[in-house]
Parts: sequence; C-alpha cells; structure tokens
Amino acid sequence: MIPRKIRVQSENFDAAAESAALTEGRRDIGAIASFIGLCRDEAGTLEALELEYYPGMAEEEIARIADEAERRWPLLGVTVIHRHGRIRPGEQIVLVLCASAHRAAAFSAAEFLMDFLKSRAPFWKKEHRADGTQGEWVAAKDADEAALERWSRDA
Amino acid sequence: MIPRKIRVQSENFDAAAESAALTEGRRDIGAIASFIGLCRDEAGTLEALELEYYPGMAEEEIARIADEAERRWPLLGVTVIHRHGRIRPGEQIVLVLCASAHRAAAFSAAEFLMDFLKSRAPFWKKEHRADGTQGEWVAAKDADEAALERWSRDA
Amino acid sequence: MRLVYFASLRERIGKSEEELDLPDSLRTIGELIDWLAARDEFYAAAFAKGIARAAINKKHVKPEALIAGAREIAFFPPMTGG
Amino acid sequence: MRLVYFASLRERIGKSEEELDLPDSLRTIGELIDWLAARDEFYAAAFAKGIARAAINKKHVKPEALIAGAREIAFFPPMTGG
Repeated sequence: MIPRKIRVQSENFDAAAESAALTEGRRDIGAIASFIGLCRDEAGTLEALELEYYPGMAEEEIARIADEAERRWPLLGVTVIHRHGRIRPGEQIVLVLCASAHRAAAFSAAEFLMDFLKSRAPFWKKEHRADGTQGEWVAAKDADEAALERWSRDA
Repeated sequence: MIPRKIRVQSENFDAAAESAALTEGRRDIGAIASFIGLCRDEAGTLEALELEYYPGMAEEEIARIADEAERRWPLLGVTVIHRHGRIRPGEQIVLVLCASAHRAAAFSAAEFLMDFLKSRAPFWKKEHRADGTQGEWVAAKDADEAALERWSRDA
Repeated sequence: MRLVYFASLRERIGKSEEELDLPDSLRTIGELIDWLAARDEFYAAAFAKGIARAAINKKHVKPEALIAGAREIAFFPPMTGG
Repeated sequence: MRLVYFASLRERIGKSEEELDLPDSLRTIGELIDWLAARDEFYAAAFAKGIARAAINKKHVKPEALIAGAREIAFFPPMTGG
C-alpha cells in the first residue's frame, strides 16, 4: 500500500503542504508530477462556478481511478483533492499529485488521473455570470471524452 | 511575452511560492502542471549528488528549450529552476511549472521541458557513495535520448 | 427504490431524491429511464436527448444494467469535474 | 582559442579551461577533437569512445560544425540534468 490521500471538500487546499506530506521522510521519490486546476473568469464574464457532486460516489470513483493508476504505473504516492461548492475565478478547484522514482510514471499517472476525473468523477459545474443572468451548466466536452481513448489504447 | 523565470542556483527553491508568483492576480489560468525532481538515495547507497553545470550556457539552453515550448503550446507562464552543487537524498533538484488555460497544453509543455532539460541542458551529476568509495559520473540513459524522439514526431 | 438526481436533471425534475415503488416489470436502467420519462413533462425533459448517465449503488452503469438488487439509483448529465 | 571542459572530460584532462593556439588547418569540431586526442594520453582518454559533445559559443554543435569565428569551444560528456 502506497500513501494515498483522497479528499472532496469545500475548503481550499495547500498544494505545497500536500506535496511536502507526500515526500516527508522519503528518499526513494525521484519525481513528483502535479496538476492544479483553477477557475478561469472566461474573459470577465464569469462571477463564480458552483460545483455540485455526488457525496460518497465522488470519493469512491476517485479511489477507483487511483486504483487503476497504481496498477498501471509504479507510484510511490498519490494525492487527489477536489473541491465542491462556490469557487471564484483565480481560485483552485482540483489538485493531483503523483510521486514515483522516475518522471515518466509520475507524469503519465497525473495526466491519467486528470483525464478520468474530468469525465468519470461525479462533479458538475454551473456558471454564475458576471452580468447577473442565469448561468448554464457547463457542457461536457467531446475532447474530454476523446482524451480517455488514448488510455484504452495503452491498456 | 508571457511571464518566464529561469534560474540556475545552488540554493533550494520553494515550489509553492513559485507557483503562487505565476498565478498572482491572474484569472485566465486554468491549469498549472508542475514537476519536481528529487535526489533519490538509491536504496541507501548514495550520500549525495554533485551537480556540475556550464555557467551561461545552462541558462541560455534552458531559455531556448522554453522558447520552443512557447512556440508549440499556448502557455501563460513558464518557470524553470535547476540547482547545482551538492544535493543530498530527499532534496529538490529541479522545478518546472507550466501555466495555460487548459490542462493538455500545461502537461505537454512540462513534459517537453523535462525531457529536453535531461538531455540538452548542460548539467552533469556525479555520485558520492555512502560507503565512502569514489563515486561515478551518472551515465546518460538511452531512454532519455529516446524520450526526445516523440517530440520530433509531433513537430 | 431510492432514486437520486443531480445537476440539470435535479433541476428539471425539481427534487434531488425520492422513494418510488417500481413495477416488477422494469428490468434495466434503460427501461427505468423510459418509465420515468413517461411520468410527466418534467421527467420527460430531464431524460430527453438521452443525456442521462446512471449509477447503481454509486458505481457507473450502462443502460442495459439490471436494476435488481439496487439500493440507490442515481441519474445525472455527463460529468464536468476536474 | 578558449577551450573549456566539463565533468569526466575535465577530470581526465585535468583542467577546466585553457587557451590554445590551434593550427589553421583545423576546420571542424571533429578535426579539433582528433587533434586534441593526439596531444597526450589524458586528452586521448577524455575523447575516447566518441562520447564528447561540443558547444561553440554556448550552443550545441555537431562534429561537422566549423570552428571559424568561435570565441569559446566547450567539450563535455552526454548531459544528465533534470
């Protein structure tokens, strides 16, 4: 069992503290690939995003994705934190950290986790517009579904 | 011109502060991919790495690699910090941060930068062994040279 | 059966969860979707265009999945996390 | 010409830099390597097995690169940064 931390929370997260926790006391980790997803203001039109999620399933589904990443790459640690609730432009939404002995595994696992989080973890984003009009639910992108394809080719 | 920071230094770096500097006041960044390379202890056999570099050329070559990354992907910020001198197991060696609106560009650029730093930036690692014997210069890996191939296919 | 709804489906149906007695004749998720969509115009709107995805007991399932043994069935649009 | 050496080449040659008058007949990096390797056993060891990489004025060059106009020529083994 490698160190694994999965959290779904409304509070912000401290990427540096999470990274430090992953490497604390370790001398076998040679590579940490990380990803932070942030809320963009869409050229000033966005006031905030409201992130809805499926409690219970979100954590379980992220764990299933992390299980698969650990099967595919020799990881030494995985952290995934995904926020829910109201998030304003410039704020952090999601953090993925993957530690490994070498960089290729760390990078691939981090990209894999992000690709599957996007299209498989039960989160939905609703826009609140800066002009006060009713926002829309963000539509899923074909490109995100297509991003999953490459991993099935690799499998 | 996007924000770019390139440093070659003996001092340690603060990845969180660098990441915060990259996103400070920005609301157009949706993705930050980062990579930290650390010194491994090679199952306890390594006392330290000594990193030698070519002053002047190291900074220039990293800048040329960053130029190429900026040509290939729509980046919103790039930070590269590479340490030299004596580095002990568990310590940080290199940091790459790539900011973009979307994750694919950020991830690809970070991997591209790391692949080219490994084989093109003028740094050389010498091992100091834990048992006191004379250490060897770390040999370049064929896998690192091969990692560059995929980028020329994409070009 | 406990049914839960999220995001645009929740808004169209007007509730986030409900307990419903399902006819024994319903075997699959696809059949359940057709049955729900026939209830009224709000359910019909929620399940229109075939965008609904489903989970049984908090695991993704396909329309042909059997609902026998389910404790909780969830319906939601394509996910947009990350 | 200012020549600089790094890592294992520096150790084998026993110095990190030197100024050398090069014969006018030397045109390329490859010819310069052969000329240096013929100086003594230490240079020969440094340039053995063809591992030496070169830079002119702090830019990577290939063995066929011309040395005319160079201010500084560097020799070093394959790089192991990152």
